Amino acid sequence: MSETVAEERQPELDLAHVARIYGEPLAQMPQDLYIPPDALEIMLDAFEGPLDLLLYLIRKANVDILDIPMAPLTRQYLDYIESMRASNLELAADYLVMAAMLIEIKSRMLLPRPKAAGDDEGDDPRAELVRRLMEYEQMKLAGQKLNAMPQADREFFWVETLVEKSLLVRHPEVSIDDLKEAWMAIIRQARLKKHHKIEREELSVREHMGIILRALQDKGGFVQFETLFDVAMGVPGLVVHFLAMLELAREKLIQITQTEAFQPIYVKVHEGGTDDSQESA
Amino acid sequence: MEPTTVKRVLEAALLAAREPMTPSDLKKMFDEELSTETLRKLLDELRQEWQERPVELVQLASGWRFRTRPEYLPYLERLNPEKAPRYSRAVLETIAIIAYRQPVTRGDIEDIRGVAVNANVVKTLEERGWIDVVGHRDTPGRPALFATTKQFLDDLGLRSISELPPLEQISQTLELNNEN
Amino acid sequence: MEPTTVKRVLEAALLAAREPMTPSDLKKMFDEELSTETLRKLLDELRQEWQERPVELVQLASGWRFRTRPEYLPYLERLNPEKAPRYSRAVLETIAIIAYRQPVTRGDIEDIRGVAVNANVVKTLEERGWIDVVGHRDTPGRPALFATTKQFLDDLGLRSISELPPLEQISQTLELNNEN
Repeated sequence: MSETVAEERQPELDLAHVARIYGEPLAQMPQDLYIPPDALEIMLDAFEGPLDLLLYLIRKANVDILDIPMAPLTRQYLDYIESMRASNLELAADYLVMAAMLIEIKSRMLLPRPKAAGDDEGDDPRAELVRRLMEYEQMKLAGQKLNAMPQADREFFWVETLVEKSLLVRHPEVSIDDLKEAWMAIIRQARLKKHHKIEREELSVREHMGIILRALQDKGGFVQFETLFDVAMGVPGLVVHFLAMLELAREKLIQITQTEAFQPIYVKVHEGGTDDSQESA
Repeated sequence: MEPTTVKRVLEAALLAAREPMTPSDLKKMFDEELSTETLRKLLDELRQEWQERPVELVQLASGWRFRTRPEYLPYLERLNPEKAPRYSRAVLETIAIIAYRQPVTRGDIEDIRGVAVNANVVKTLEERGWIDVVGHRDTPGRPALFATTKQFLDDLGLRSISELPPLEQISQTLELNNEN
Repeated sequence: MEPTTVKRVLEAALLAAREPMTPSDLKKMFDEELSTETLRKLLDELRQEWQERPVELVQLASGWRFRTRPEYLPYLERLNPEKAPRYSRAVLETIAIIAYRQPVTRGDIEDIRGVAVNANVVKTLEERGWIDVVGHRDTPGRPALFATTKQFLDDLGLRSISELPPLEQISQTLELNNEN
């Protein structure tokens, strides 16, 4: 309740401020209706429209909103309008519409009211005005409440840390089909150029050739024959591994040596190969 | 993946987010299916972990997002003093009417406020992304129906319209004079 | 003001910043003069505190900012997936040759493809960790012998090179295509 009162006072504070600027006793304005024209313009700005002005007059007079004394309210309102018009202030048509409505209500209240359906306030010519005033006031207060809530970029700010997308290394995807496709392209190309025969290869022998060379390098380029075999490879694996070793020897990539029969067999990178082993380590 | 790792990934994504993130956005980051309950639990844990920090994880109309706590405003506003948008009474009353009475036409707003609605007021709210046209009323002229957006709720830190402050019960008289 | 409070304010500002913040930006938030040394010390402390988090405080050319750690980027990527880049035909053919004919020298690759091998192609594949030098052929110039790595098998989801489609099958497919 106290909050409502404080908010309700706002136009009045504006008037007090005006009073200080122009040196006129504006604080009591709603009762004494003399308003200097300059102040009037500022005052008009302080109201959001005729409903706001009416509400101010009613609240200021401290009367029951459900039992508005229409005669004094209408007089006060018209006095305002009149002084505004007298000062040639540009007055929104809405103010005049409201004036007409007030006069209409006042005149209807002077007529005897038919008391048909009991004592309903539906018969009261003021009912519609009261409904509008109350709804407007409710929305006006709601607007003030919304304004008091913490708002993004005003009372709080969204957190947004930097995402440096360039730090993400994005590798192209390659599928087995891509490799197959690439091979087919190579073969097509080769056929166009010359009759290039690409013979059948045992893939795993080639793979094991790489494994042996890599193992040799890791071990300094010179190892005992047995250390290159791992029984975990299983019999087929060991056979392929052995074939790979023979192929490597045939291609002069490794040397297999044995000083004499039944002595350890050594495998080493082909002459001169050791000094480069660090390159890929 | 360890729940702690999942939580760190969620944290990274939420801290970097350019807008609130929905549960389904968040789930998208993981190979393994993340149940809604697990997600909810991890987000709650995250919120707990951030309790003592100057930013907080909040659930909004359009999802989850980190924001600075309002008590840090006095410092932060010195960085960009001109930034904070302050709205006129006309704008505030209009957004209140749209928020509490939606969907409404311009005519409805004018009826309640008793004055014509300035085109700039509607434009201001539309540009802020707080209201949009959700349809047209089937009356002559087919006037546009305005409603508030998720962004409006997000910007006020709300999850739904039902979390708006309750409307004031209008008292019949205000003891204004006694206060003076 | 407590140093801890100052630190929390700095943290809030840096987390919400849209741009890197300079020391003079950061100092602007406080009434009391904040010395450059104190600021530096507090920022270092903050960086320490964030060590275990998925976001790090970094000093960039234009100032300080919180940045998502690179290891979390793959997850964030899934929120807005970009199209994966493609390797050029040269790269694909080279890796295919190395895969099927390993170990091979650059000269072997050139013989098969009929064109010179660009150094960048080999570098791309080495940097990807897909090929390495397993030895040198004992011919003049002692050319390096390339073979595929375990990483290559892993990335293609193969257990061994023998799981690649056999060459004769490829040749047959080609024969069939030619007959048409």
